Amino acid sequence: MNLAAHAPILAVAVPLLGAFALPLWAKLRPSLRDLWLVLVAGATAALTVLVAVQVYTVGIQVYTLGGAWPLDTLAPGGFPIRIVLAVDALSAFMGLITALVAVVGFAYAWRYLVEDEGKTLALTLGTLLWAGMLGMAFTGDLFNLFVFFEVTSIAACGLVGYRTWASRGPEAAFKTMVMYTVGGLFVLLAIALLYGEYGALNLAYLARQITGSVVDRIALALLLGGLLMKAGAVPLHMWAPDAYGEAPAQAVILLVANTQISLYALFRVLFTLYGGVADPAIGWLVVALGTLTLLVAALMAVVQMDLGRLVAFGAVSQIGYMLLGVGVGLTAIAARPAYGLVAIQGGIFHMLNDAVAIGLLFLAVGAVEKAAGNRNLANLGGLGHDLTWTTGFFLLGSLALAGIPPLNGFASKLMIYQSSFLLSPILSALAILASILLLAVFVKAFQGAFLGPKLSQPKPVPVPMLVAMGVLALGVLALGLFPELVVRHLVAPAADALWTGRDLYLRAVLGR
Amino acid sequence: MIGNTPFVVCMVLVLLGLWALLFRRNLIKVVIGIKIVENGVNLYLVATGYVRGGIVPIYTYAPPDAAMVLPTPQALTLTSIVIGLATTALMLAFVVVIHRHKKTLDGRKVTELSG
Amino acid sequence: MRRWTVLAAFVIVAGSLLLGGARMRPFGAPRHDLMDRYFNAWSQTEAATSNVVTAIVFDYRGYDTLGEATVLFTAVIGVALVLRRLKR
Amino acid sequence: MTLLTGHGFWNPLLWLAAAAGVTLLALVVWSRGRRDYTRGTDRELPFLSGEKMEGAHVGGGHLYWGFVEGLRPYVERLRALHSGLVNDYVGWLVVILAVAFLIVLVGG
Amino acid sequence: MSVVVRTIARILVPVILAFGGYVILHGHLTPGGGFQGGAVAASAVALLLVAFGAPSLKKLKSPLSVLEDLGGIAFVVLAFLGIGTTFFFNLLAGSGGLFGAASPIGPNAGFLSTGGTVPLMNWAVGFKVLGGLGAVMVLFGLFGGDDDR
Repeated sequence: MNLAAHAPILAVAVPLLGAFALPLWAKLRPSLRDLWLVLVAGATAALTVLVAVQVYTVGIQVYTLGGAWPLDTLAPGGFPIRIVLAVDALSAFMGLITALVAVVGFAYAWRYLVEDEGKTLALTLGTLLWAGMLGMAFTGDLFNLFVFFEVTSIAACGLVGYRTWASRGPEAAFKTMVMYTVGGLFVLLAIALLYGEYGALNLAYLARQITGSVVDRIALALLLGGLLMKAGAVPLHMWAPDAYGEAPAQAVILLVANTQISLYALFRVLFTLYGGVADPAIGWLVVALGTLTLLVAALMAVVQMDLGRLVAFGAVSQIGYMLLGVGVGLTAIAARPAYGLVAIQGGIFHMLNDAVAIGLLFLAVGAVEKAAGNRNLANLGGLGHDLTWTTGFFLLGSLALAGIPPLNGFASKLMIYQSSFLLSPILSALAILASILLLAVFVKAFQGAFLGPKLSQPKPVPVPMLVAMGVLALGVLALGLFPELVVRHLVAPAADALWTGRDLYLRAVLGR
Repeated sequence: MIGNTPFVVCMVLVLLGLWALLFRRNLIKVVIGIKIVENGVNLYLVATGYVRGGIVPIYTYAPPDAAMVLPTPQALTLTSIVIGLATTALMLAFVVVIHRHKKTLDGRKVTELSG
Repeated sequence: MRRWTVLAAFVIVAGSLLLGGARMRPFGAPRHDLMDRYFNAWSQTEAATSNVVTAIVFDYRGYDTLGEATVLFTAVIGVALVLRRLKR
Repeated sequence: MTLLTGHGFWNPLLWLAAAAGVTLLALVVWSRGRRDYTRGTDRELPFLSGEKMEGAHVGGGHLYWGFVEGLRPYVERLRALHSGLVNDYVGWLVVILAVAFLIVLVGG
Repeated sequence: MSVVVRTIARILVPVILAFGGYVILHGHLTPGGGFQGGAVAASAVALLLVAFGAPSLKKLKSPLSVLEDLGGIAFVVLAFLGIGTTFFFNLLAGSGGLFGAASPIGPNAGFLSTGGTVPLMNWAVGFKVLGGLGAVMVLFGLFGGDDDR
């Protein structure tokens, strides 16, 4: 068995198998469960890295499920019949983000979750969410995308409803679930429309067939609605602050990665599926929603008094930067490829930066909640006296998110500012304004929670949680100090995959 | 001549469910609205596979030389029905817990998370 | 949120969806059915299964079924998590 | 090491060097300041509106009072949109779908 | 529930389970399959729930969820069997062993021993659906009761 050839499917199947077996191990013994989880998480992360290495060095990885050999994508007659996994640089990049986030999340959850409060179930759901995200990132089949979309939806909502002892958790979970399900149904309706028209479900094959008829356009609008909803673009973001605020911290960073995977699916639809019949008006819609997301979420964050909800609105506003970057790219790339590419690179680079920085912030908020017992900014204060490390991590994360040089948010935001300036200077100005608002927000949160005289004696933060935050903090510093290396080796190929890589993608799957 | 009336009817079903989602405040009715949308979508999906005069795509005791309908939409619908079942179960679980905490199913009273 | 905004949006969505249904190919006459004809012709040979739908569900598109089984598993775990007994 | 960003470039090490220079300058200026600050006296206490208070803390909610007050009409409108009503959430999805339909069917 | 309901439930449950088993067993030949058969079998749990009440089924909860776990694991393992060629490759189809007989081409009377891994996967999914749906129903039934929640 050639491990490298099978790596894409193993990266999805191993966590699925791990999640199925996890409750059984827990029934035997919790320590066995932890050991199993470490094994599964390690194997999955290693496989994801292996896939990424293969993709970045060799090229697009194609895997036919149930075929006579992995590259057996086409039936006699030249059309794909089986489900195909197609991993290009962007998919591999997203896979790396999920792997980083999930491993850090599990390390954090080790001491963050309490055994009596359903730790086993939460860990299982976390593993399933991870597997679902990988499945969404790696698949080359439209219906399969929907199936894994639903896996992530249900796992995410289960995690949001973790705190059943308060009424807020189930409420947030119900609202999130309704939104996810309705969005998923619109995606399914779009898939049904496309299937009815072209009798195919393979992304690459559909991309070749699509003519841009009225039905295709309606399907595009439905896909846009469903995927933008799951990505949390304003005004479809309403579920996001609820869910981020109420989910346990290690789940929130998975939820953030989940929104990014949805963005990935949106970009895949816009660039690969509909790339042949591209419509600049759609680019403008994405740009408009991105700008709206930036401003509204940042403004809403200013007035929040709940620390978790405040950071959650910050996380929503970051989605706006990604949408803005890629939307500018979508609008400009046909006329000005150089600038369009920089914009897309900025948007994609910001995904990584956002996952690291906002993840650090959410983990710090979770540590604060565990240590101080509440999250209300009116009651918090002076935590910096005792929680030295957490304070540092929170400061680092908030500065990075606000785009203070030389931390990691700055480089990607600079790329987005400069390329959107070309489209319209107003966009740049609004994006910078939102960044300033975010800085104000985090100054408020930092001052409120960590500075000032000591109000109470917080419990110490367990070491594994600090280590998990430390890893992300190192990521913030490393990405900030060496942005060029990351952009050149990881981000630029991923951005190329969207535009110039479209033909390569189609040829890798269809063989012509 | 029925043309594609069945497709339009499935869309009407989707819209009916959407109406319930938009204007019914009871949480259970919201869930029912989602189920109606879902059934409309599933019906649409399975309707795309129909071939005029086709029989069910199973060879066991099939009449010889009969045209068969397209099998893929049936498989996809099966998958999406199970997915719908799973989402409904989870949503109803949330509704049950919300009801335990709030003693109400009125969506207007379940707005602790706002602003 | 204003009721009239929602109503107007609903009317637009309704019109578009009905238009989409109306502009589909005629019911019962699929235009592209290469993939499905392949399944009908070859499932007995390749999957040794007389029921073509089952052949698709468990062989050609078995990965979807794995995802679907995962969805069910996830929902059961989710329900168990939400309705669990709390020791406090 | 230099990231080209379309119009310009970004090099964190250059920036760090510049920042170190500025910090050095600031330290030099600071070291030439007054030296009569002493710990343990009134000077350490927070000073709020001319009142001396023990254990006073300017909480997060007190920051940007004027700023938020100035923006209140907008913020209140935004908060009203986050009604927490699940029907409204779906309503926004329908609105965005309607916009997308208009764009793809009419605008395109 | 009344004695009549309980008695009839006792009689019907084996019948329902057997019918579910039949639907699963013939999934690769006739309409039906793992999901449908599993759902039919799970309706037996629903009947028990109605007839005897949730508290008496409390001891079923753990076996049902274990059954679901095992069904899921079996399904993935069956998919893993083909990894020598590709994941989900139907290794047993036409191999001559269990379920390995080649299916006749064209309309036929149906032979049970065809299908390769498909019937096995049907069973795995059937148990999984039975366990999953049963566990969900029992969980809902137990929620808010006197002795458990």
